[in-house]
Amino acid sequence: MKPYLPLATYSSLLVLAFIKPDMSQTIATIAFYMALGQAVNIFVGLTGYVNFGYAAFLAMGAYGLGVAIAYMPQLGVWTLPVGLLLGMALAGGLALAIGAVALRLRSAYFAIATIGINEALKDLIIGAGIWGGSSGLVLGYNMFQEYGRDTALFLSTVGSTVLILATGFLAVVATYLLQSKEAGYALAAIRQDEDAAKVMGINPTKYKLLAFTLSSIFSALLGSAVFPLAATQVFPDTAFKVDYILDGLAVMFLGGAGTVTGAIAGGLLYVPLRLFVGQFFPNYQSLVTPLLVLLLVLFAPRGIIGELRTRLPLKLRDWVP
Amino acid sequence: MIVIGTPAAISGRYSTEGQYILWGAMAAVNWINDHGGINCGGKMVKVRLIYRDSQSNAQLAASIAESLITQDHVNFLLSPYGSDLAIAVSPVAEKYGVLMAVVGASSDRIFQQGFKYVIGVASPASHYFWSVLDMVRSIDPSAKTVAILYSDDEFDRYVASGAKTHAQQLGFQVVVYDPYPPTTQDVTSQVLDVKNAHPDIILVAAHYADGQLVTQTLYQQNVTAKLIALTVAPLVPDYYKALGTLAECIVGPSHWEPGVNYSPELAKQKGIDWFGPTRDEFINYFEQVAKQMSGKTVEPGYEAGWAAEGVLVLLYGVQKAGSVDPNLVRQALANSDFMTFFGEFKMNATNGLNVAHSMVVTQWQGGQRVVIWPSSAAQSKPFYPSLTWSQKAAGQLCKP
Amino acid sequence: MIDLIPYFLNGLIVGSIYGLIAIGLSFIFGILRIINVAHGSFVMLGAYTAYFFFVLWAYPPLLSIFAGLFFGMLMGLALYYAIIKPLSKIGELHVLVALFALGSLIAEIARIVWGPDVVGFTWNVGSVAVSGYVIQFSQLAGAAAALSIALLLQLMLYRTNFGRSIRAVVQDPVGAQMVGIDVDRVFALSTAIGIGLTTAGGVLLTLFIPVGINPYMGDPYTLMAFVIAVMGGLESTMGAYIAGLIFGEILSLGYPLFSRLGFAGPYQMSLFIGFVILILFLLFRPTGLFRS
Amino acid sequence: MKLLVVENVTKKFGGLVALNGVSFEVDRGEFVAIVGPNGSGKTTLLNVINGVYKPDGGRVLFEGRDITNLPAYARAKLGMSRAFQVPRPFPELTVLENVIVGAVFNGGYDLHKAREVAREVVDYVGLGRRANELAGRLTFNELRLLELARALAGRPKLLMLDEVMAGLNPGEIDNMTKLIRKIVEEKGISALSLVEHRMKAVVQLAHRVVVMHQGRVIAEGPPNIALNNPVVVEIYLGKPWR
Amino acid sequence: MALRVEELSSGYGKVQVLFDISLEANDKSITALIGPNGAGKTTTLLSIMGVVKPWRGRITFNGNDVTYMPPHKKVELGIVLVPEGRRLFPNMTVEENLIMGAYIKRARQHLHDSLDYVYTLFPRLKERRKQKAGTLSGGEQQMLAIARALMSRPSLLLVDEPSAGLAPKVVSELLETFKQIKENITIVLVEQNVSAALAVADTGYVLENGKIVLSGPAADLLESDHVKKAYLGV
Ligand SMILES: Nc1ncnc2c1ncn2[C@@H]1O[C@H](COP(=O)(O)OP(=O)(O)OP(=O)(O)O)[C@@H](O)[C@H]1O
Ligand SMILES: Nc1ncnc2c1ncn2[C@@H]1O[C@H](COP(=O)(O)OP(=O)(O)OP(=O)(O)O)[C@@H](O)[C@H]1O
Ligand SMILES: CC(C)C[C@H](N)C(=O)O
Ligand SMILES: [Mg+2]
Ligand SMILES: [Mg+2]
Repeated sequence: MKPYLPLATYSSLLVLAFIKPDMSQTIATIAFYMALGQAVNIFVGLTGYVNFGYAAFLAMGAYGLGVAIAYMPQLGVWTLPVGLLLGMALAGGLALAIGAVALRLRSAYFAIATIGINEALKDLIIGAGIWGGSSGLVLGYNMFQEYGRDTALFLSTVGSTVLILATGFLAVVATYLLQSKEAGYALAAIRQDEDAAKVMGINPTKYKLLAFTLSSIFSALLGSAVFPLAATQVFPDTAFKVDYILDGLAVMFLGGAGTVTGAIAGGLLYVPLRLFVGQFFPNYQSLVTPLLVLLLVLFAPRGIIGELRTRLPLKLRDWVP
Repeated sequence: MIVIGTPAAISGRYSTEGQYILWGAMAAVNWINDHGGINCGGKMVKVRLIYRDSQSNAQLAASIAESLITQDHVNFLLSPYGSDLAIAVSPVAEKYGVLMAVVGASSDRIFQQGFKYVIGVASPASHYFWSVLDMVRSIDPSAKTVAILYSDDEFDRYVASGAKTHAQQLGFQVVVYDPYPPTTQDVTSQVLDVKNAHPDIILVAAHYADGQLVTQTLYQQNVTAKLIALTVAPLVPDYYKALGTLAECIVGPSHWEPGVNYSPELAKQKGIDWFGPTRDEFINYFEQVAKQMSGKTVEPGYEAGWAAEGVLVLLYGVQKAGSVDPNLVRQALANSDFMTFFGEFKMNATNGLNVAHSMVVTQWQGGQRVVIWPSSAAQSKPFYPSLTWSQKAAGQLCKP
Repeated sequence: MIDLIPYFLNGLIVGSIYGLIAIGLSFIFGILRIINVAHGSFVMLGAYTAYFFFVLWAYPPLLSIFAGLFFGMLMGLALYYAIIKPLSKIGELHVLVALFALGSLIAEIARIVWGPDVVGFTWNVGSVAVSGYVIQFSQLAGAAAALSIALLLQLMLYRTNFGRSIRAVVQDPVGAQMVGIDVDRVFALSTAIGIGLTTAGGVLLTLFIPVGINPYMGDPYTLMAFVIAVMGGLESTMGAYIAGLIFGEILSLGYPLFSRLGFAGPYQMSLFIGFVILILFLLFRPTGLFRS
Repeated sequence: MKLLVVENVTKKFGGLVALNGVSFEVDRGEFVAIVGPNGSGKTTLLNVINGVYKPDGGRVLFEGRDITNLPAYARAKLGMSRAFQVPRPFPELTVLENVIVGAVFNGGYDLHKAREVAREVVDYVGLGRRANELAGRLTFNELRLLELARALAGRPKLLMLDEVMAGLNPGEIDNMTKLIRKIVEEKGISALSLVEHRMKAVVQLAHRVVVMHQGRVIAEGPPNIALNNPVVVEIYLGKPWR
Repeated sequence: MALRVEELSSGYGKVQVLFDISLEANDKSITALIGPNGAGKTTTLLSIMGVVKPWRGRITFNGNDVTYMPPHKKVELGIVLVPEGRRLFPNMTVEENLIMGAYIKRARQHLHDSLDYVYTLFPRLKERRKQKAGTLSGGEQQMLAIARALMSRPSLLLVDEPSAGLAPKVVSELLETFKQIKENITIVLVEQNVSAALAVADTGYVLENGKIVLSGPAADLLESDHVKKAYLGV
């Protein structure tokens, strides 16, 4: 596979965001859905498991940075890198912990387990009142104090857009590395026949865990970018909102599950589609995502890029990974 | 042309209240335009309101606000209904330096972030039950215990904690202080806690649906008290329709009632400016807008008045500053004291809150919601202590 | 010292409805091996059925339960033929994702058709006070109806020919075909029954939620049904019913407990315990409480 | 040192004793066939050896190392390969890719080397022409060959053939027999085989036969001798072998 | 003529497996269908049974057109298949499996007679009637599969590779049983064990690459060069 097309897309969006700052908001939105699709694809597309509790990892990223900003004011500007790392560590750690045990389950059980974990974490945060409990973290004041008003506002606008684009970019690189190494073969084998893969010397849990953890870490970055950084707030009800997985699946299936370019094509179509419906049929906007996912799964499970790839000659297929 | 944008919550959880908010704002804009617009530095300028549905969704509200600013280049923002939505939108206003009037939302936290471009036009959530407690204190010195139930959301948390502190200051003992999740469908456990404690007063910090649920459950479990008060729910006309005579005696604090009388004369008496429509003009304009938008005849409630107040405050600021520059407008507002049909406006320059606003207490009496406190504004006397549930179920009315 | 008896009684009454709601989920899983992640939306449709029958024709939920069952079964049939059957050939992932999307879609359509407002009604047929807890006769009847439905279902599975054919299909669908069982029909009818039970559960649920019927009310019930069904053993319908009672107690007794322990969100802490139980069961005892 | 030593292995299913103190050994380069009537415990034994089941008693030693508690994939890494009775290829990978998976994860080759090895093995079993075909499109017979190639690419020291003759007709059995003999002889691999009651193949392939009955080994030795043991004839074959 | 298959084509998805196959099975006879792996023998049986939908052609049973009839209807008509892999209900006991075999109405009335009949055919099953089917050995499972099929009182029995996985001694016993069964029931037998199959069969068909290449009385086929070379390894 050749990752140049997707990498070039993210890079040019970054350039565009700087040349045309008034479009940066739109670019951030599109990039968010692309990167979301990318992160979801790394796990769902490559392993065939669904993580309905996906939002928990966005939330870990959100809380990682949020907690740093809210509770470590002495770090000043350093709350940003520390918070990002903290978010990734929380998400990665959670993924490892859940994955090591739950990835042995059949996919239907796994799906329930992840929904349960998402809910359990949310309930724990609210119920035990940790990290702000149900009040969430409202960070505007702290950010002004720690970064200075102008820097805070800059990070919140441009900074978050850059972080989202970088996440998408890194996710492509990661998928590329994953696919072109042994892990790519292992994951393909596991997806098709897990028992046979086992006797061939593949440890399925290890590779599923790898994909799961990677996907989670990218989700954490997205969570950090969107909630504490851009919105300057983290609330349990929004950060743990189950619906994100539906958006991610919509983008992934629209473009093509298991492909890298798919999430990009998916994001480029999904956002305008939602905007269009929101503009002209506002009452019907919330129908778009579920309806789209349902129709895609029923009638075009391969998605745009998936279909395109089956039609391309082998040589070109490598360029549209 | 002055453009005000709002990510209105016209569908979803807050749709009922959100629509009143929108229509109230529209009524104010229509009145201004019918009266020639706003005098901005000597020029009469018309006003336009742009709204987009945020579906009662906080994140969507924030991103709509962002696009109202970057795409539609609005001059001002009006917050959507609901504190959770408003608090999500406030950083957007701040990031882009666009002045936002907060209406239909009053969580104290909105005003504690040190934001320069967010201003509040009514009392903060923590004050909601103050007047109710003050009232009880003054009519029944023997009342001792208070039970507080609250929906665990941005608004009601502050209502509850404000009520708790104030109650303790007044010498009440708070015997129950229980949260329930905002979207819950069963509050039996919480109500059983209240029943256990036999309080004199029950205060419920709620929105509409959950408020009705708590009322029903109090009735089902036969939990009586000398006074039962709820935020939001009893102020919605549907509350009485749904509960019938069970709603009798129920008390609700309100920002504004059509029965409250602020007038140009009163302003003159106080020696301050009067701005915008009179009460009757507003009711008129509102009913027209509501009819046009929904085909129904709707009487404006406090949300509608509040929203109109938001628009009027911004425009008063423009008129006074002679400019639409947000910094100048804010400064102008910080130095003003004026009155509208909604009441008086005087801004705390640090947190942007209106300090001149006061709330009234209403009670359902014989199928009518009447103002019972403060006595200066009262349409009727408080009915106290309340009838029991079985008396109400039998059709007795709380007519003093 | 607080008196826990009222909370306990409340847990039993509410728990029986939770049980009924979870039965539909385990029934479908036991037979088709599909986890109906759209479950809650059908609960919601059941609740609206009860609501409209009550406000339009004053039918109490105990009567509209038949309507709920009927509508649910029709929808179950449609669900089977439109989604489950075609997608099972492609794979489990696709069925799961499609159902998940469907759940959301049903809720959104309900919002467009019935509006976003919360509605409700009260069917008042008197009550009796038992040591500090007032039991509504309507709720007692609801709980009794739930128990009867659970028992009837069990009888159906083990005493009727259709029940036997279901069990055969579960063990080997091809083998079942070979003895003359119309497997497709068994799958379709089982989906219909499963969804029918779920909507019927939604109908009875309205006896417990005087206000609270709204398009998005289903989601928490999906989650609760997962916990309950897994605790009871995903394939055991009677297990689900009993686990429903237990779950009702966890929520009902958990509240006063956690609230007195000073937790910020006693209700969420009880739910948290529920989900911890879910995860523990999935990992260590996926067959549930009642099977070795 | 013996390659594989099975020591006194016992396996129970509830009340049923499927293996009852089974012991035997496999030398390097030796082809051992396990035969016996239905239900005598052959499949169970193979499953204990490759780690699908843990025995209730006894040990399994591979190259002198106790592997009784090792999981299946770890055994594969040590050099035990299993060819499935019902071939289970990865249908959406090509023949070559299927074999590469074997070479990487079982054989421990790096990805580059694995490609070469895979190519070689695919040619070796006679699937060269079909190397770039999706495995899902192969015929049953070809799948068996793929199964063998995949196992071979894993550089096995011990090849476990689980009824690889099942469902092949006499002509195909002959070809398969030749291929397996070639593998054992040329590559010096040991083989442990369940030959699915095909006595002709057993006789042609096996150096030694282990006969099981009711969870025990009841006879052991060169095919012609073991298969003519009167007890074996009585309980298993029905009539003497030749 | 109990069963007549005319120009049957069939396959999976887009892949055609059978190409215009025609064959017949006489009343109370054994018809053997032999051929190499992947030739389409199983597909032929599955298409006759209706588990795989025929693409073209005609299948008649006792004169009725049953081409597109679903499997459960065919069982009611008296056609039954003992599939590859046996397909028992593993968590039910031997006897419960047999009772399920008599699921259809017509058979349920004769449940007790049928049980007696299969227990005399396979005494081994009577010994194990309380055992779970999943724990039976391969040979016992095969017996149970055949017995369960007989419970539906078929007049046409389709059997797919009954000898697969059976010890040599059991195979010869089983084939003897078929001769017994044939007295009442028409049998179509798919077998790898060509010599044994042709030895008990009356008629035989050779299927290669989805086409019938040879057919005739079983004894003649046993003698034919093609069969000898390709299937008997002589
Ligand atoms: N998972 C299990 N649970 C219970 N009993 C089992 C299980 N697996 C095998 N058995 C029993 O153990 C005994 C040995 O079975 P095994 O499959 O090893 O026999 P086999 O020698 O391979 O027979 P065949 O030649 O028929 O395949 C049989 O009686 C079988 O019924
Ligand atoms: N479910 C299926 N999907 C796609 N192709 C199939 C399927 N089942 C069988 N085939 C293909 O159809 C062809 C004929 O298969 P079939 O099972 O009928 O052969 P057979 O003669 O019974 O062989 P065997 O002796 O191995 O049982 C083979 O090429 C096989 O790969
Ligand atoms: C009184 C209400 C209009 C307040 C509003 N519900 C809020 O969330 O702040
Ligand atoms: Mg075996
Ligand atoms: Mg076959």
